[in-house]
Amino acid sequence: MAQLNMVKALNLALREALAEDDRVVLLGQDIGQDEGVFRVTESLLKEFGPKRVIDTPLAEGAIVGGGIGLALYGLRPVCEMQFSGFAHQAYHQIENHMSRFRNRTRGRFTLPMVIRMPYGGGIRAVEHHSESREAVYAHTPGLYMVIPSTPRNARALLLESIRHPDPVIFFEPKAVYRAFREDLPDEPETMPLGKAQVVCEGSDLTLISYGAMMRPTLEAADDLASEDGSSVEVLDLLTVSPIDTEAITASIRKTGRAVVVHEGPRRCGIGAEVMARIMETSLEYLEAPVRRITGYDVQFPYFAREQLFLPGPQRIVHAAREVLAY
Amino acid sequence: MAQLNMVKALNLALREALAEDDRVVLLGQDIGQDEGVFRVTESLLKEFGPKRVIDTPLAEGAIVGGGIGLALYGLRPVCEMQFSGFAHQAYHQIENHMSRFRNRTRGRFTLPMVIRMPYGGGIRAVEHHSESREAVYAHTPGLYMVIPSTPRNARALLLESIRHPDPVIFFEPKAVYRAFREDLPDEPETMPLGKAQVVCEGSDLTLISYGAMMRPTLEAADDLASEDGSSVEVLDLLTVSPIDTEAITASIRKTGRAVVVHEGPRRCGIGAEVMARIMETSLEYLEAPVRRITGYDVQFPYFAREQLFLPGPQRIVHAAREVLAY
Amino acid sequence: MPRKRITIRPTVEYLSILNETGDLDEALDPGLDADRCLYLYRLMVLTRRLDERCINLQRQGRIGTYGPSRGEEAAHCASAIVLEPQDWLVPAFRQPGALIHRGWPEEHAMLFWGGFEEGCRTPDGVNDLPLNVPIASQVPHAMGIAWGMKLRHDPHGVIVYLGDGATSEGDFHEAMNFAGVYHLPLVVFVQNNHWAISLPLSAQTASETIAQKALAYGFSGIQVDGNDALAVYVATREAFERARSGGGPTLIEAVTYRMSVHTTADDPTKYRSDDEVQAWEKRDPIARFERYLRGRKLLNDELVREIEDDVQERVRAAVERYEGYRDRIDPLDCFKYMYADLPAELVAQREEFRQAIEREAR
Amino acid sequence: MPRKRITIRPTVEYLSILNETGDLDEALDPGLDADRCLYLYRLMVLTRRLDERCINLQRQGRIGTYGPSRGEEAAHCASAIVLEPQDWLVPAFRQPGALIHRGWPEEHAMLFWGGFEEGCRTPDGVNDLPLNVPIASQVPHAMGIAWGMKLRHDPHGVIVYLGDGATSEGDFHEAMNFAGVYHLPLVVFVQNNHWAISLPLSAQTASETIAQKALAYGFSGIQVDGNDALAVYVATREAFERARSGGGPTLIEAVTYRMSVHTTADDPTKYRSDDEVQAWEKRDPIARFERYLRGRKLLNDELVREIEDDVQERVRAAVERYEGYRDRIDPLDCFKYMYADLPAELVAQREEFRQAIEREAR
Ligand SMILES: Cc1ncc(C[n+]2csc(CCOP(=O)(O)OP(=O)(O)O)c2C)c(N)n1
Ligand SMILES: Cc1ncc(C[n+]2csc(CCOP(=O)(O)OP(=O)(O)O)c2C)c(N)n1
Ligand SMILES: [Mg+2]
Ligand SMILES: [Mg+2]
Repeated sequence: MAQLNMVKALNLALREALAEDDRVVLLGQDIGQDEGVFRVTESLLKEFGPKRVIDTPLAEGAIVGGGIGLALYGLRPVCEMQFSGFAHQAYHQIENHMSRFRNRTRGRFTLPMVIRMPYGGGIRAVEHHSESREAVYAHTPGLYMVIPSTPRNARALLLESIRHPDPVIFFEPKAVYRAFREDLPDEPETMPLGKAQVVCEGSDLTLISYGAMMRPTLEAADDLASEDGSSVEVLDLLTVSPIDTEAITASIRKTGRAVVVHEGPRRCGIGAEVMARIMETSLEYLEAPVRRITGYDVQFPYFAREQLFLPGPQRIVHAAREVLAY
Repeated sequence: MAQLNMVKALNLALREALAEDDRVVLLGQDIGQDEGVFRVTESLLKEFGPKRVIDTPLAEGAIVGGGIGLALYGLRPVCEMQFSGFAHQAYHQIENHMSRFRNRTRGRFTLPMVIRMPYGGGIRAVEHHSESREAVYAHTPGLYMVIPSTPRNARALLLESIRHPDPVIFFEPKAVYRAFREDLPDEPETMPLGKAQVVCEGSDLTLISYGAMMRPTLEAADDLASEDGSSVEVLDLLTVSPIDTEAITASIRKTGRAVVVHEGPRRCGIGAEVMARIMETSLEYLEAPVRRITGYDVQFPYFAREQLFLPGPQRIVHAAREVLAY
Repeated sequence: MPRKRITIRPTVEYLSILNETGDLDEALDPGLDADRCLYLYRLMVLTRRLDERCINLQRQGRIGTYGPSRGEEAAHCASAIVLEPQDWLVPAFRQPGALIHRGWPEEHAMLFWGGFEEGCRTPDGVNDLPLNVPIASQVPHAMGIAWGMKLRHDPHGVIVYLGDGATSEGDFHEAMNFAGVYHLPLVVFVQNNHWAISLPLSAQTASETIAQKALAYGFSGIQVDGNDALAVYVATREAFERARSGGGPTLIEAVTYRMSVHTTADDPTKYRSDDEVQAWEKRDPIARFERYLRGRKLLNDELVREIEDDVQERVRAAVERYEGYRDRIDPLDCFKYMYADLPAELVAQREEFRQAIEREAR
Repeated sequence: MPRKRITIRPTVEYLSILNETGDLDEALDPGLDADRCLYLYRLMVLTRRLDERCINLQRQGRIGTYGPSRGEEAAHCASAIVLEPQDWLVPAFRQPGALIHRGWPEEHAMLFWGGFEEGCRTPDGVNDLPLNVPIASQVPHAMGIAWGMKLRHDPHGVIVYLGDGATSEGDFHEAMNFAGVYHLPLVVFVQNNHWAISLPLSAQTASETIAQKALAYGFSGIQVDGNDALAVYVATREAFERARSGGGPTLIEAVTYRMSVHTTADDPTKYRSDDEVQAWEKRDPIARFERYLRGRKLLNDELVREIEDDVQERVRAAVERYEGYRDRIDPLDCFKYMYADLPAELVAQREEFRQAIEREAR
């Protein structure tokens, strides 16, 4: 057992993946000598050498497109985008190619590859460094879209993603990177992709979230329990494409009430999809309209204005109370 | 009054825009001498010359990024992406820049520009020529996402989009390009962005769609009326970002039942957003869960398999009957 | 602290071996043996006949829009025959002969342009990627494969084909730059056919040659007469020798001409003159190579007839195999190859689709 | 039908005028008058002092991560002073002096790095774009502005700044190519400071110079000593003369050095040696220009002191104005500038946000 923060946990998963499979290679800007701008790749160049941990020139399209070629050749690339806002430079490679090779070659070529990228607000970063666009990748057929929320599930999901036979977009909530530590088992541990986790059980209301928003969501659940005596169930989606409909349905049929929380924009976001699924599977079980607490459909503000912008526990509690009182 | 198909109607709107405002310039691949691969820009080079109708090299990023520069300089560029699947090469320019200039410069610079692109399936096209990714642009704050469905609204919405002070993504349903003609008034006509249209009124059920899917949707409405005697209201969203919540709410509160139809992927699609809004505004009015008939969350098949894949009237009728019988 | 002209180390060359009348520059003759020559000739003729047949199939509505390769046979066939099986080949969409040489069934192009994903199913054991539609986006894939070779000390190379228009895309640039930095065994082969749909090369780039674009990435470029099978062969062979021996990437610009329409949906009379097309007809790469082979007495009327007959039979058989295809597809196939394990929500969607199809078939 | 070397028409040059000790190559002296020289010197000193102050503010938590420009003052200041007000300037994010010269308030960089959109609000009447974070993505914008000038027969030019690392991005390539094709009045100014965060130039591209990348687009490139204010000035002036007179684009590579951290979040000791940094300290552009000015008797200790005092006062006043900012912002501003007319659904979201803020303030 080691107490690790998320950066160290991700580093551990990468080290484990590099050690267990010599086809695994890491590509990205400043991941080698500099050990990553967040130090996620700390000491990996030293341990595995420049053929496994590769500093690339400044071109996201070529990192992803080249990664596709490496995977076609038989390797298992793990590409880093320095920030999720710069993955847009590689969007055509992700959408038009990374998501499609298995299907269009009728299974002849597959792409066991991962694109890691830090996402989300709250760390006083400059423009383009705070966005959350998981819904775009969730809308793209052929990808897995994974977002851990704690050091332990980050390590387990990253290792699983690297072992996975199909391409995975792996968002790292940078607001959680160094926020807290968690006990991690010494042995490599994985968690299945596509499965949500009930983080705490309850019977009055379900809070559904993922990634960095799990912290305010859990805080809200605590407040609702301690201040209102409400029994709140909290669901961590962990993978937002595919979405674990079964887990959502099971919870909603028990509680009849829900609030979905994410920091990305609202329109066509993950919240909308979760609400649509609840509508499709469990309308009769609903005691109140499901609410969503999300980023607004505006540009993420520069950081002087970000703290108020980001959904916090109070906003979640308020919505939950309205739903409970409905 | 002239009877025009959608290609001619779009051509008319472009001609009107070029004629009324000399800041309007068209940019794109093969739009000049070749008059557009679908002939949407027919005769415009001849009429307005090579400083207004500009053939560009093969680089979508530079067409959009250069368009941004032209707009900053004071012109009103109308960029064409030859197919919506190739707008992905310009996604970083759209997401990171086109959507943001007004906000980040606190209103000092604005981008009155339009990106036109043919989208959607059904015309036996090769790979990457049949997708519908409107939800991605709808998820992006700062854009308008407009999709006409008939020659008349195509002309009116395109002219309005070009006059509009903010950036517009304008999807053209190529399956409708030459599918039918409609009477168009001789005088330039516009329609407001962001407003849905009740195409036919009814009281039992609302069908909600837009773009190329309006045709099967209207067919389904006819079948439901003639075969089942159902009174079906049909709503054409026309703009999918922002979405006309008021129109949706008004209709759903009347009918209590709805089916949403689109050809793009389901997960985090426009259907999910419409369902979420119905949940938020009108849950108590619902007599049945809203259903969605959409493209599945797989890659759009090559055209030998596309006809069965695309939502057709039968699939809509079937869902509507289930909703009505609920 | 002067003002001085900078000299650039890598070079840009021009190469031509067979002139328009089929005469040889003997000093540059690669000395291809008779079998190899006839194999190449046969491959080019097969490519031409298949191309003609596909245009026909499109006119009859038996395939969809089709992009012909007429006039570009020497460029893509004479380069592809340089490869060993362990080398990789990454096409754009105008290299049908190259793929056939590599082991693809003759009908692959019919399948692709006929709307079947099966046209993109690389045969087992063949190291090729399938046709690629988004312009230039295959170049990074090829770069990545070459990168894999480099990382694995695999002494082979990769060839990637693209058009003149494709050199304008960011993907071309980024992949070229990586290839230079990592010194990859990559041969970037531009079929400069002078047109990108309606855009002439002169409006595509202000650079005098495409070959010189290599200088931006620190490696060498060569411009070859792309209708000269021998020059194409020699330049590609040299580039592969360089690649396989650790000498890094090469950019080859094959100057050729799109003798036909861009695709069957295109009307080139809108943007180019008949004169230009006719001038290039005279430089037809197959006719030129035939003249040369006749000069070397490797070819005569009888052998030409025999080759034509053989080729026609292969085309006929390919069409027959293609026609048998439609019956073998299942609309649910669009779910079949999406993921190694189909996620639950897609299992549900597939079932929804299955039921819809069943209902709608009634 | 030969094999021959191709000669490329456009040229690549190298230019240096003031050497490291401040000595002048008289033949190349642009003959800047005293006022101009002292203005430029003062601008560079102001830029340096503001930079130092910003690092300080960051350490105190009064601004966020900050990207210094230390060592690159000659490159961006001596080029910017060439522009007329009607010319446009498009920065990356390491050109604070250029923006101040153009009329931006001294505190603009504090605002930007302090987390205020107001730092991107170009002053009225100034033809500059604000700082740009996604690498190279501003180059197409600058190209588009130059395109507008060309279409409107506007006899001015555009300068766009970018880093050495930025030349690897597709956006750089696509914009360069358009600039060549349309023969635009664009000056592409690369501040080659040898590093892109931790990546040295040698690992960024295999080309020997960045200047030679212009050859891929059919226009000329020039490499200048970027720590030599006079060479930068001359090269930029020539490029603008060309641009304004219809001569098309120019690529300028200014060879300089990032003397400080990449940003305050960066630790360069992880990837580069002190020796390298110290070697470049000796080539400090401000010290070199100062030596030259002293040599010309335009500067003495007293004047230097006076300039320092003036500059310090401007820095102090800028910080004061910046500090006053925080009180003037409203969290609802994030809705205010989104659209000319806020759509109904955003009006509703703004109201939702307003209520949340109110509740949460209680
Ligand atoms: C990214 C992208 N943009 C646009 C298109 C549409 N398109 C198909 S072929 C073509 C021209 C390609 O020209 P070139 O690269 O010279 O190849 P050629 O067709 O001459 O073989 C265009 C613009 C596309 N397929 N992909
Ligand atoms: C598209 C994109 N990718 C990555 C980054 C992260 N990043 C910020 S600065 C930088 C290095 C830039 O190097 P260079 O262009 O040489 O400019 P310099 O910092 O040296 O001025 C990187 C990788 C970014 N801002 N944008
Ligand atoms: Mg071409
Ligand atoms: Mg740099």
